[in-house]
Amino acid sequence: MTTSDRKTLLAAKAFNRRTVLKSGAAASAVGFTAKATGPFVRDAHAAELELRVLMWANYNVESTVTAFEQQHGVRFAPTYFDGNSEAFNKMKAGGTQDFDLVQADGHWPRTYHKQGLTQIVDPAKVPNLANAYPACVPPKYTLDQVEGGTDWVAIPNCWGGYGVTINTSMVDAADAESIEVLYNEKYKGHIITSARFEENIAETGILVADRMGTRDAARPDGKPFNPYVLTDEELEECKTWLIKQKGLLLTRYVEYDMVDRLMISGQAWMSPEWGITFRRLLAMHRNGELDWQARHVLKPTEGGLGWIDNWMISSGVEDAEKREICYAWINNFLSDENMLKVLREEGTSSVIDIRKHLTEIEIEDFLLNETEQISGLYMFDQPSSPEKWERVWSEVEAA
Amino acid sequence: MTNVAVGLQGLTKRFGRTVAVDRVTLEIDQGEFFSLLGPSGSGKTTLLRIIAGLEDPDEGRIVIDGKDVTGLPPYARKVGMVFQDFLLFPHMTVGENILFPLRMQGAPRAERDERLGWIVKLLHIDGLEERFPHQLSGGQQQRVALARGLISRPALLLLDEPLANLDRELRKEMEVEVRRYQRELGIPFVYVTHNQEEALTMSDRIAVMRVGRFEQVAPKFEVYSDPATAFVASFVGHANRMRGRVAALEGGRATIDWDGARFAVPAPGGAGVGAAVDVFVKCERLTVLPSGSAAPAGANRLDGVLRDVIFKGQIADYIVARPSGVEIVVSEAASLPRAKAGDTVLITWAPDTGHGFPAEGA
Amino acid sequence: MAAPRRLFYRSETRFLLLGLPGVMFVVFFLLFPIVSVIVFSFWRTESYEIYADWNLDNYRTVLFEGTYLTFLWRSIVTAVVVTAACLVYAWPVAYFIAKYGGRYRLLLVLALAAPFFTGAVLRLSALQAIMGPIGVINMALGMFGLPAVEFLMFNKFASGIGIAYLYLPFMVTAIYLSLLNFNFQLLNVAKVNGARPWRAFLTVTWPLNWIGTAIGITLVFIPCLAESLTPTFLGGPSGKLYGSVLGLQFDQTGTWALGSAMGVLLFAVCCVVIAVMWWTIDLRRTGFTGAGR
Amino acid sequence: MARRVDRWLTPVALGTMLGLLYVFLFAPVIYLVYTSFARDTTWPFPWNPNVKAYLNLINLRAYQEALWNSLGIGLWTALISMALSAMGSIAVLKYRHRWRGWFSIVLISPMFVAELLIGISTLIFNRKVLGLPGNVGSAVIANAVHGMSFGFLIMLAQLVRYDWRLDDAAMVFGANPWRTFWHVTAPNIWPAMLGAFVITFLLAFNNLEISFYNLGAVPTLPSLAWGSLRYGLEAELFALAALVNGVVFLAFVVIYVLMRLGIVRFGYRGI
Repeated sequence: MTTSDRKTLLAAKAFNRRTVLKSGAAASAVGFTAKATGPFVRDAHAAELELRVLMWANYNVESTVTAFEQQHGVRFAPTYFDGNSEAFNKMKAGGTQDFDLVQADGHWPRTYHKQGLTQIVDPAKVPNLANAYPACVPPKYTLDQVEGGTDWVAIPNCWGGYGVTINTSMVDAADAESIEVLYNEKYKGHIITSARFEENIAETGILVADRMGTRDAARPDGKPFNPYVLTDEELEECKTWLIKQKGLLLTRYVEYDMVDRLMISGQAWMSPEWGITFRRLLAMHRNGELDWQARHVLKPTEGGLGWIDNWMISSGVEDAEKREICYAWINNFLSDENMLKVLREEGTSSVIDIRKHLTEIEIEDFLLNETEQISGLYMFDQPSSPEKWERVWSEVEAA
Repeated sequence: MTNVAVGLQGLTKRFGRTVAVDRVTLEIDQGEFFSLLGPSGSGKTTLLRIIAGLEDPDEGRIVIDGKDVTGLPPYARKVGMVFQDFLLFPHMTVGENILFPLRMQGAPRAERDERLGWIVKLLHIDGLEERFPHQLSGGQQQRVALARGLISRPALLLLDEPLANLDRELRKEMEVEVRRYQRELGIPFVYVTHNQEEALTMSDRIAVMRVGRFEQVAPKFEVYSDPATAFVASFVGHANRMRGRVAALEGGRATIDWDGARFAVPAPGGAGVGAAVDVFVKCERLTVLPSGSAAPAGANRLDGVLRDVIFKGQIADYIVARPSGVEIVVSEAASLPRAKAGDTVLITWAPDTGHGFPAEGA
Repeated sequence: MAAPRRLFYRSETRFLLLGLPGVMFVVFFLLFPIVSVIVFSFWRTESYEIYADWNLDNYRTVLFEGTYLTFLWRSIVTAVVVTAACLVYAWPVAYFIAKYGGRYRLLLVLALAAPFFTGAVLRLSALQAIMGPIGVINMALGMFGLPAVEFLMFNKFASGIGIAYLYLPFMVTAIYLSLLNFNFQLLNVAKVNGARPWRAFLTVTWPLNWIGTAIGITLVFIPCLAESLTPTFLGGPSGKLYGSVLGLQFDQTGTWALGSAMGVLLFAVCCVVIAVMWWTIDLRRTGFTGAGR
Repeated sequence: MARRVDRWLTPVALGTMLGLLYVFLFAPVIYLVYTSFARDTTWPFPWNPNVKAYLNLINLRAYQEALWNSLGIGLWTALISMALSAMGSIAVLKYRHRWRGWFSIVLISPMFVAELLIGISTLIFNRKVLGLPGNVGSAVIANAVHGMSFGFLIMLAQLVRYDWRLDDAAMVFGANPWRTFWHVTAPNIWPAMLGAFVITFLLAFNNLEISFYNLGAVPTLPSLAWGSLRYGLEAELFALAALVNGVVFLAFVVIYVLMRLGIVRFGYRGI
C-alpha cells in the first residue's frame, strides 16, 4: 500500500466520521424536540378534566392542589397575574374560554359580572363559608353580590389592607398616623410606593378629598365617598400631589423583594403595602435580627384602602360537572387546613375564622382580632374613568 | 452516432437590455479542446454558464452527447467545471473536495477510492488529501480544482479562465499540462479565456467572441493566420494596423494608399476603389533591413527610422517610425545586432501576408 | 423556441419558494393582527370597553399633548446612548473573539448568550439586588468605609445599564458574524501601504463590516425603543420609558385605543430608524457577495 | 521594541474587555445561583446555605410544567424561526429578483412591532377573527414571527459575505438544490444558523409579553416569575434558574472538552 493510497483511505474515513457525527446530532436534536414537546402531546390527548384558573400566585398551595387533584381526578392548571386590571383585561380579551375560575378583589367582582365574564354563584354550595367572619360576608359586606340584589357573584377567601408600614425609629409617631407622611419633605429619599397606578391615585385621592373637604360632602354620584370615583378637580389635585411626591421617592416597587430589602436595610423608612413586609419585620425584630420596631398603619386618619379577595366562576363554564368541580375547589380552598397553610406559608389572612388553630402572636401579627376594621376601609375598585386616571398617571410619570 | 459532443443552437441570453449572448450556434467534437477567446464582457463566461446550466438561455437549445439538456438543471447535465477562483469548498479537505462529484453520483466506496488514487497521481497532488484548500498554494489549488472537474469523467469539462490567477511561470507550465490531461482523457474541453496565448497554446479550435457573437470559429492556426474579421486580426497575435484607402484593384490584389506610401494586399472583400480599409500585418511577418538593401521581388516596402530595439532574447521588437511619426513594430530574430536608434531602415513584407478589411466606423 | 425550463429549476421559482413562506408567515400572523391594532387606534375606549367610533383623538393626545412625546423622547435618547455604548464596547470584544478566539471562538460567543437562559425578570431583579442602594456593590464599598455610589440607584443611568445588559450580546453576535468571514489579510495590505493600525481599521475593517454593524445597531436600538421591563426595576420614579407606558395602556388602564395609537407611532419611528440605517448601506462598499451586486 | 509591546498589548487589552463583559453578564446569574442556596432569598446575607428550594422543586409540578412549556415553546419557535429566516435570507441574497427589497422589509418588519403589540394583536386576531383559544401553538407562532426577524438579520450579517458561486460549483458537480444546501451552503453558514437558533430560542424561552397573551392557561417560567413578583420571587424560581444554568454550564464544559480533545471542531479549520 502506497502512502497516497493510505491517505485516500484516511480521507474516506474522515468523510465517514463526519457524516456519522452529523446524523447523530440531527437524531439527538429530533429526540430532544420530541421530548420537550411531549407534555403538549400528552395534554392534547388527556382524558382527565382540567381546572383552568387565573389567579394570584400566592394562593397556589401545592399540597392542597395535589390532594384536590387526587380526590377529584382533575388537573389543576394555574396562570398567574399581577393586578386586577391585568386579569380583567385578559378575561375581557376572550379569557372566558381559557379559564374556569378567576380571582379578583374589592369592587371588581361586580364589574366582572356586569361585563358578562363571570356567572352567578350559589353560596350554599360552599359549606365552609359558614365559618366566615361576619365582616367579610353579606349583609355587612355586600360587594360580592350584584349591586342592589342578593345574587352572589363571588365567594370571598382572603382579606387584607393596603396600610403604610413604618420604620418607627426614623418616622415620628405623630406623622405616621396620616397618609400625608408619604408626601412629607422630611423623609425625602426614604419613601417608596407601589408602581401600580390605581392604588397610588386612590390613596392620594383619599388624602386630597380629605384636605379639600369633599370626602364627607355630597358626592356627585350620590353614593358614599369612594376613592376610585374622583371628580376632575380631585384628580387634578391628586396629580399635583403625586408630582410633588416624585421628588421624595426613592423608587416605586414592582416586586416585594425590593420592599423587603429596602425596609430591612433601613434605606426606605415607609411603604404602603399588604402587610407582608410588616409581618416579616416584626418577626425579625422578635428574633433580634432587627434593632427597630415596625408599625403598620392599616387605617390612617384620612381612611385606608382594603381588599377582600374572591373566587369567581367564569361565564365560560357551562358544563354542570365542571361547575361542581369549581365549587368543590372553592369549598376546599376555604377549609381550615388550607386557610392555615395560606396564612402560614403565604402570609395572607383568611375570611374564615381560624383563630382556634393559631398562636396568640399569629393572631396579633395578622390583626385577626380587628377584622371589624375591614368595614372602615375603602375597598379596591376599578377607577371610575380609566381614561382620565391613565392620563393623570402618565402625566405624573412624564413630569 | 455522430462525433459531436456538444451542440449549441441559436443560444441567446439577455440581461435587461444588453444582449450577452447573441444567437450562438456551435458544435464541439468528441475529444476536442475548444477555446472561447474574447475580451472581458464579450459574453464568453455567460455562454459557459449557459452550457453548465447555471444560466437559462432566453432562446436556443443545448445538446450534450446527443441529449437535449436545455431544460435540465446543472446537476443533471453531467459536466465538469473548473471555476476562475477555483471555488474549492472551504469546509472540505482536498480529498473531500475532489470526491464531491462522485459522492453526489453515489459512486460505491471502492470506486471512489480508486478514482481518487488515480486522479491525484495524474495531477501530482498525492499527499495533499487531508489538507484544507486554504493551506494550498495557488498551483495546488488549481490542480485540485481540475481534479474535481475531471474525477467523474464528465461528458464535457468547462474551464472558466482557470489560469487567470496564476503567475506567469506556473501558467506556462499548467498550459502544457492541461493540454496533456485533455489528450490523455479524451474529454472535450471548453476553455474560456481572454488570453490569446493560452488559447493558441492549448486549443484545437478557437471561437473568437465579441459582444455576444462569434467573429470566427476555426482551427487555431487558421484563426491566427487567416483572421475572418478586423477584430480577430487585431485580437489574435500582434499586428500593425494601417488604415488607408484603396487606390486600385487588380487581379485579386488591392493597392493601398497609406501614410504617403503604397503597398499591396489581397483584395479586401466588399471594398471598392476609394474605400477606407484597415490593413493588418502581423509583426513577425515584417522584415527590417538596412536602408538601401534589396527587397525580394514583389514585396511591399516602407521607409522609416529605427526608433528603438526591444531585445527579448530569441527575437527583438524593432520600432520603426515613419516620417509622419506613425510607428510600426517588427518582430524578428535578433538579426541586426549593430542596428541602433536613428538608423534609417527599410521594412518589407510579402503582400499575401497582409489582411485588409473595410474600415469600421470610417 | 427555447425549451421551457421546468418550473422548479427557474431561479424565479426558487426565490419564491424560499422567500414566500417567511413572507406569508408575516402577512398571516403579523400583518393581519396588526391591522386590528391600527383599527383600534382610531376607536375609543371607555371603562375597559372599546367602541367603534372612528376618530383621531388618540393621535391628537399622543402627538400633541406632550406627555407621551416626553416618554418617546426619553426612549429615543436612552436608545441612542445605550446603542452607542454597546457599539463602542461590542466592537473590540467581537474583534477579539473573531481574531484571537482561535478554535474556541464559538464557545466564547455562546458564553455571551448563556445568561439569557435565565429570564429577564429574574436577572433584572438580581441586577437590582447587585446595583441597588443595599446591593452587593454598595455593601462591598461600605465594608471598606467608602461612600455608596448613588448613580447606580433607581435612575436613568441604572436603567441604561440594565438595558445594555439585556441587548449588548446581540450587538457582539452581529459584529462577530460579520467579522467571521472578514479577510484579516486585507489589514496587512492596508498597513503595507502605509496605514497606521487605526487608519487601517477606519478605512478597511469598519466599512467592510458596516452591514454587520448596522444590523447590530438595529438589533439593539429597536428593542431599546420598546423596552418596558428594565425601567420598572431600575429606573426609579422618573425613569419610565415609552414601552412601559405602552404596556400600562393594555395591562392596567385598559385604554387599548390610546395604546394602539402609541404602538402605531412606535412602529412609525422604528420604520424611520430602519430607513436611515438602510440609507447608510452602500452594498458596493461592504464586500457584498450576493447576486446582483 | 514598541512594536512588540503593541503586538501583545492589543490582544491583552481586548481580551480584558471581553473578560469584564463576562463578569458583567454573569454577575446577576451568579447572584441568582448564590441566592438559590440561601435560606432567605430577599436577604441572603450572611451566607447560610440550604437546599430546601431544590427539594421543593422536585415536588412542585407547576415549576416542572413551566420549565417544559418554556422549553417546548423555545424549541419550536427556534426551529420555525431558523428555517424561515434561513430560507428568507438565502432568497434575498442569492437571487436577483425585483421583489428582493420588499421581501427583506417584510421579513424584518416584525422587529418594529413591540413585543407587547404582537402579543395583543395576535390575541385579538386569534380570538375575534379566527375564534381560536390561547394555547401553545398560537404562542409559538406569535413568538416565531418575532424571532424570525431577529434570525433574518443575524443570518444576513454572515451571509452577505458568503460566496454563492460555491453553490454553483456544487450544482455543476451533481448536487441538487437540497444536497447543495446540505453539503455546501449549510456547512459554511451554520454559525449564522446556530446564532439564529440560539437567539430565537432564548427570546422565546424567556418571552413574557408575547407568550403571556397567547398562552391561555399554560404556565411558563417567565409568567411564573412575573406572577410571583407581587409577593416576592420564590426561592424555587431561583433554584430552577440555577439548575438551568447548571445544565448550560455543563454543556459548555462538554463542548470545551470535546474541542480540547479535537473530537469536534465546529468549523474551525486551524490556521
